[in-house]
Amino acid sequence: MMSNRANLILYAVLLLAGLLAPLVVYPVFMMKLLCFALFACAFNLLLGYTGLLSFGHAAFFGGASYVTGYLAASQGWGPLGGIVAGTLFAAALGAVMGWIAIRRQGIYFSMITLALAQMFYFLCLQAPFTGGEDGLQGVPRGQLLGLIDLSSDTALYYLVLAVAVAGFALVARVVHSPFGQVLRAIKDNEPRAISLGYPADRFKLLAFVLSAALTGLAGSTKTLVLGFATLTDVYWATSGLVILMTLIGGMGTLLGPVVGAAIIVILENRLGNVGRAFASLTGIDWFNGLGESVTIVIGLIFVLCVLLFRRGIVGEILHRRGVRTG
Amino acid sequence: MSDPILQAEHISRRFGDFLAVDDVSLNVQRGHIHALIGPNGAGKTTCFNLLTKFLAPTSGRILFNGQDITADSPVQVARRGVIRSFQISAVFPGMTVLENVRLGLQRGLGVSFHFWRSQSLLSQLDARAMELLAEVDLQDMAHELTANLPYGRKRALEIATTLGMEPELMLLDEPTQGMGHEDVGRVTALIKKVSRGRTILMVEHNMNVISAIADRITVLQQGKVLAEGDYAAVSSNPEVMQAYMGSADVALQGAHA
Amino acid sequence: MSAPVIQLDGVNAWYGESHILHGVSLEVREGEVVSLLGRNGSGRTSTLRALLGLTGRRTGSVRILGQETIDWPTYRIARLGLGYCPEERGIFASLSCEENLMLPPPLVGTGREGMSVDEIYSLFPNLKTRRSSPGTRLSGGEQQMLAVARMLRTGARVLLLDEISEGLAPVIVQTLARMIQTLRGQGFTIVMVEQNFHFAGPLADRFYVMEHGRVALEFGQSELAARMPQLNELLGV
Amino acid sequence: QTGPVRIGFITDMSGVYSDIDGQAGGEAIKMAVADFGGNVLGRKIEVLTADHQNKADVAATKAREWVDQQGVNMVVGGTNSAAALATARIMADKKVPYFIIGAGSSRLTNEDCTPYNVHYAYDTVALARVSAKALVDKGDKSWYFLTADYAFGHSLEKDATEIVKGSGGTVAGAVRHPLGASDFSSFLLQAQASKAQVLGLANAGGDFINSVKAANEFGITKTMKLAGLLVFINDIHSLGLKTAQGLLVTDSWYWDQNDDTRKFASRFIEKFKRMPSSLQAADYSATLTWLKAVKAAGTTDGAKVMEQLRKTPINDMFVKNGTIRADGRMVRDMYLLQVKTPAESTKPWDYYKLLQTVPGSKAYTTLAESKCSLVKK
Amino acid sequence: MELFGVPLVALLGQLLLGLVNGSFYAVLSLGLAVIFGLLNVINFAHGALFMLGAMLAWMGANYLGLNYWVMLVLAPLVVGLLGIVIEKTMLRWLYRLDHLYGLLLTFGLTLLIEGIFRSIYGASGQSYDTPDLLQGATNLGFMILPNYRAWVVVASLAVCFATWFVIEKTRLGALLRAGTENPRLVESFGVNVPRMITLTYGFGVALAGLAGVLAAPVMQVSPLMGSHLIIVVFAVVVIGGMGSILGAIVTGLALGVIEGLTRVFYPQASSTVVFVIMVLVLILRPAGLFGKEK
Ligand SMILES: Nc1ncnc2c1ncn2[C@@H]1O[C@H](COP(=O)(O)OP(=O)(O)OP(=O)(O)O)[C@@H](O)[C@H]1O
Ligand SMILES: Nc1ncnc2c1ncn2[C@@H]1O[C@H](COP(=O)(O)OP(=O)(O)OP(=O)(O)O)[C@@H](O)[C@H]1O
Ligand SMILES: [Mg+2]
Ligand SMILES: [Mg+2]
Repeated sequence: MMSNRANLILYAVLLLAGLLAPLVVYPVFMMKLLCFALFACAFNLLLGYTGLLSFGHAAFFGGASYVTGYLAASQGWGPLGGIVAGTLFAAALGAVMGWIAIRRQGIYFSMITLALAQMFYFLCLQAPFTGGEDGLQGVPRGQLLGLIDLSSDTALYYLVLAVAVAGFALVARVVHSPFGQVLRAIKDNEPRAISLGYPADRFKLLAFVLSAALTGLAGSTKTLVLGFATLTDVYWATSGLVILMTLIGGMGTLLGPVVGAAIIVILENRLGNVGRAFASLTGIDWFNGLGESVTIVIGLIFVLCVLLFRRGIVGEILHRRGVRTG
Repeated sequence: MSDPILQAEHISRRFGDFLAVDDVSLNVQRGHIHALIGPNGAGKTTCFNLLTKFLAPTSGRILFNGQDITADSPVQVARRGVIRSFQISAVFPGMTVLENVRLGLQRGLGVSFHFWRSQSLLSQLDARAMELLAEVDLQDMAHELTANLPYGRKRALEIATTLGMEPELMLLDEPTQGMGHEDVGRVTALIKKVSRGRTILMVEHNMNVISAIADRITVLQQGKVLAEGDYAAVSSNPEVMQAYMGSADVALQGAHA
Repeated sequence: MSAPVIQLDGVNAWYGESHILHGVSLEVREGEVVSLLGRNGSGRTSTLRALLGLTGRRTGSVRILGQETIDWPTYRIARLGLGYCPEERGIFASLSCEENLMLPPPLVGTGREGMSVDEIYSLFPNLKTRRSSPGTRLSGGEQQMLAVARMLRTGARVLLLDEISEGLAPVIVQTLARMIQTLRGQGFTIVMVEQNFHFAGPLADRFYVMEHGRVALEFGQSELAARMPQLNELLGV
Repeated sequence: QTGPVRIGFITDMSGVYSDIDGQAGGEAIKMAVADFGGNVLGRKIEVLTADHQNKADVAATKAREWVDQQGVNMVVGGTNSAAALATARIMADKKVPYFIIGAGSSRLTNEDCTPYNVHYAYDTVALARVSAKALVDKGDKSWYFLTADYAFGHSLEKDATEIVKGSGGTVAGAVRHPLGASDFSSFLLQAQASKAQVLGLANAGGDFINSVKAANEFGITKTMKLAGLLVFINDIHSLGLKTAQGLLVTDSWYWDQNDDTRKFASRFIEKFKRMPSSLQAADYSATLTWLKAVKAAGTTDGAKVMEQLRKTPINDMFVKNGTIRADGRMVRDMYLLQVKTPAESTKPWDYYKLLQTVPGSKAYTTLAESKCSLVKK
Repeated sequence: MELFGVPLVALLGQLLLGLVNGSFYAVLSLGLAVIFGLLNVINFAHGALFMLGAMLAWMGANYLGLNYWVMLVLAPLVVGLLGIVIEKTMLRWLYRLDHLYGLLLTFGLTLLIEGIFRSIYGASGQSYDTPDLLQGATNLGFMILPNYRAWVVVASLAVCFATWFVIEKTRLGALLRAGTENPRLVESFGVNVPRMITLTYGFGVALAGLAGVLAAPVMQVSPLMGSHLIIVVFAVVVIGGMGSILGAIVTGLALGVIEGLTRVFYPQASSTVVFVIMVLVLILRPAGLFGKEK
């Protein structure tokens, strides 16, 4: 394991960077990034540490953002209330989906989560309050505890940062908890774990619910930041995206998902510029079109990651340092 | 005076048209090392699976300490203190040897669902874990990754883990299978040692092991109980020799001298 | 002196990163029964697997019937007439006992006929009674028998048997011993990995004792008595 | 101040709407800039484009960033109403004119109207009303709807139904199909059973196309008139005349109306090997209109330019005497078109014949009806 | 005569239509099952390759003037070949790893393939005409059934049965099933397993390609036509349980019919009904209707 001091220093540096970021980076963008980072971490808790590949996390992300959005926009709830409610909703949804999906293992689990999420997508599509393809618009940021006005980007930024850090800390703790140990054991050899008296399914379910809840937290926060919730959040492509984030960053590593999220979000927003840059560098005109072929690029990265770069960036670094990843 | 810890009453298990275990009644005395022997396919492993509820008996009932556990789930059975090992080794390859044993002990703390606590509170178990490892001579491999152990050592680790559960009743399915000879000796001694204050039900093909430590032996054949008694009685039983040991000359030598 | 069927020369083998065999050299001649002895983890199974190219990576020279096979794919090596009976038995769950038995395609051009199904069933009556039940529903021992029987059908002339006496009831072990005698009589070449020295001892013409992925000792049946002390200290028999 | 004047264009360039607007829309804007001379108020004109991949969050963050960091002076919003609605709020905050082309949601000029919205090309209400009105007037009184089962489909159906009933027609019923249904035959059989004269297709894109195909296959086109409530020429193109013939559609622009339109079309087609959709034409026109206003107002200041825009009628190849209302609606004539038979079609992309021109006043929600807070009543 | 206010004859018609969709589900889930069997890969790209099949049919007609019947043979071959390339160059390297990687890779491929076609042919897609031979419709009395749809049902059933027979009833099939469990061992019997795997994947995706061609005249040929379908097919596979070939086929057809009926009685639910059934099955019989308990 990496020495704890090294760890602490690293995290301290990162935290500092987070605190200073708005000075250099565009705050709204930064907030969005944080939300997705949290999303990815929550997802990784399941994939990286429990070995369950969920293809339906969009349901929790989007579900929570709709709930928060609805309560804040039409029911006049405050930001905190909204976020809490959204998170709880996601947890509940997670409990139900998990309860059903955990009946099957491995790839089946993935397919089931995918199918359930798709079902949820259709429900959202048809439900009146989501506004269908118009999305749920005009979610007010409101006042934090009636004191701090969140309409200021900076104020909101630090709230989001706090939320993200808290979420990240929780994931880190879960991984290194007695519970985490049992998860590892189950991932390794389920029948043995059972014969030692551990009800594997209940452990998986709890892990699933935790992951769902944190995902919800991310979703709710995002809605607050951007002021709306749309169908994209519940669409299966979003589930795919978060998988990619975790993959690029390195599954089963704590920081991997954060890095992955950063890369993907930047890519989504900047691909055009990247392409133009390439074009001017290489003089190959095709790159100019890059901005218009995000799916291709994402797909390509996906394939490359799976084939050549399975440890992901952070995983690779740790590996180079001869460190065993989770 | 008889004090049965585990009673199986007329349990049967059929697979499709095939009766793997056919109306077996078993009476395991507290404190005994009770061996279950029989030709391949006699139904030994299946019996284990029934007694630990990894399989549901088609008929019959099972009593543990007088309580009916026929309806329990494997986890419940385990929690009552009936711990089994498997015919094929069962360890957590991705964890270190120490972690393997510790995981067995961890349940005792009752914190396994505490995802908000630090795992450092498990280190209180390390001492006990090392003891257990010492018992099977794994102490100096404590921090190895289990995957890198040869087969025999994995079996030993499995037993150590099982012991950690402080089981009232241990079921060992061919604990010495695939072990080097010095391992066999060591494990036999180990079983004898841990049998104090415990009851052990084991499947074993190695006659030396059985003759050395078994207090009572039940011979299964084609799912039925063929004979029961102590080693002398059983090994001199002509039916048993016929069915199991083939001919007298190997009776005492067995498969694994 | 008959021609060598298998010649390993300085064979190294790896599983992933871990280096398992360190320059194993051995030779098996036509019609011989050779036994690999050694403690757990000494590399006997790996030797057989390396022979068939089933280990991760392998280097050195593996000549079978005079052909260098070091960079051949497994299936080509097997087609030279090898029959492998793995340690973990390798019975297929999705196939019935009989389908398992019939699975391996007969090896052509090995110059010998495989055993007929009837012969096999008479050798292992259990298999006959359980013929139609799924492979892995067989008991540990039944699976072992099936694994051996399966090889005898294909007409392989070189048998690689890994711990076939493992987990078998004495009566069956005796049957197997007799079977191996017969097979030797029929001119099979047999390499057997054995934990159970008392099984292998009387059967083998020559012995290789392995330790830490190397051949530590080689001797013939005749020297057996003389070698006992050395064996005791190598194997702790 | 100096420095270039910047126009931002954000739309779906990789997703389902990329044909009807997409990259080509961006090019149309650049054409407009070129035609205008490349600079205004002595400042160079720059065009920024971005693909929002139908993700409102990407659209919103991008637009916000453009204004904050690149000082973009006007944004043309492409397809996807979620993206448009999200962006509209930001534009309003930043006081930057926002020309909405691709998005059809009438919320943009009602509940969600802002002083900086210009809903330039069309909206779902207009489309529904024009088809309904024109057809009922022509005597096709009994209707049945095939409706995409979500907000968008529902509102199309609702708007059309009101008009049908309002002008003395009847609605026999409606069947709702899920978005992206693979097979429409079962829904269509139900429609056929209704024996209505017109089948109103309250869906769009792939759903619309697949419904029409199935309708042909099951011979429904023989017994009912099909009226597409949201159809673009690209849809007709990919359906092919053989399948699409006789279909009734409403649009705000068609390339083969007069010399101006044909001129624009010919320039466009040599760039993209396909005819411009009404949206791409609108992109061009919107840019021109804004630039003219800037020139007239002598400033790029949002408020002032909006003022200028509201008081000058718009005239170019895209629109005749268009006016921008307080609620942001650009009011212009709409056209009821019928798809030609393969025989009638004489040249490539010769798809429509004009059945009727409906004046804007009849097509769009009137200010009286408008739910927009900016409209003084 | 009526049932819940729906004329019985209309109902018959709807049943038939359901069967048409059912055949697509059947062929697709069959392909998935075959591939999963030997490769332990859930081929997410199945939808994309289905689309590719349809696209090829269209391209064949537009660029090479090849008619439907030629493409009905050619397109699956091409798709199959592509599959072989994919297996040899990519999937091959993942077998030793967790099966999830296979899913992830094919997911990536899906995005890639769809993205490419979208950037070339746009999103709204092309339309493909029904072959002249199958033009028109037959009046069955209770409904007008387009001849082409009848053909779809017949063709898919034939393909499904043939596949089932080979895998369950022949020795080749036995080898496939054995390879499914322990390819290395089967290889040690002298069987050229790598080739067997490659061909199986090729065959599985060829089935998807075939379904694509069959679908071309019925659905709009567009880059996204597959991705909508595939998730439903996944649900179908879960319901049937990947264990059995026959299961895949039967469930596919059955769900097609059920979906068809929901369209009549409760259209709102027709998009979710399959998923609802999946949930019920999972609760009552987790291994799936035809799945073997593990
Ligand atoms: N799940 C099952 N389905 C069908 N038959 C089974 C199943 N499990 C075991 N059997 C059959 O039941 C009989 C007893 O099996 P079991 O594994 O208990 O034998 P065993 O006594 O453990 O033999 P061994 O000493 O070889 O392990 C065997 O004939 C086996 O084929
Ligand atoms: N698949 C594998 N991956 C990594 N290491 C392995 C693998 N299989 C065996 N080993 C290691 O290789 C060494 C030799 O194993 P091998 O199975 O050849 O020993 P053996 O002589 O057959 O002993 P036994 O079969 O009795 O365990 C052991 O240390 C074992 O841990
Ligand atoms: Mg057994
Ligand atoms: Mg071995």
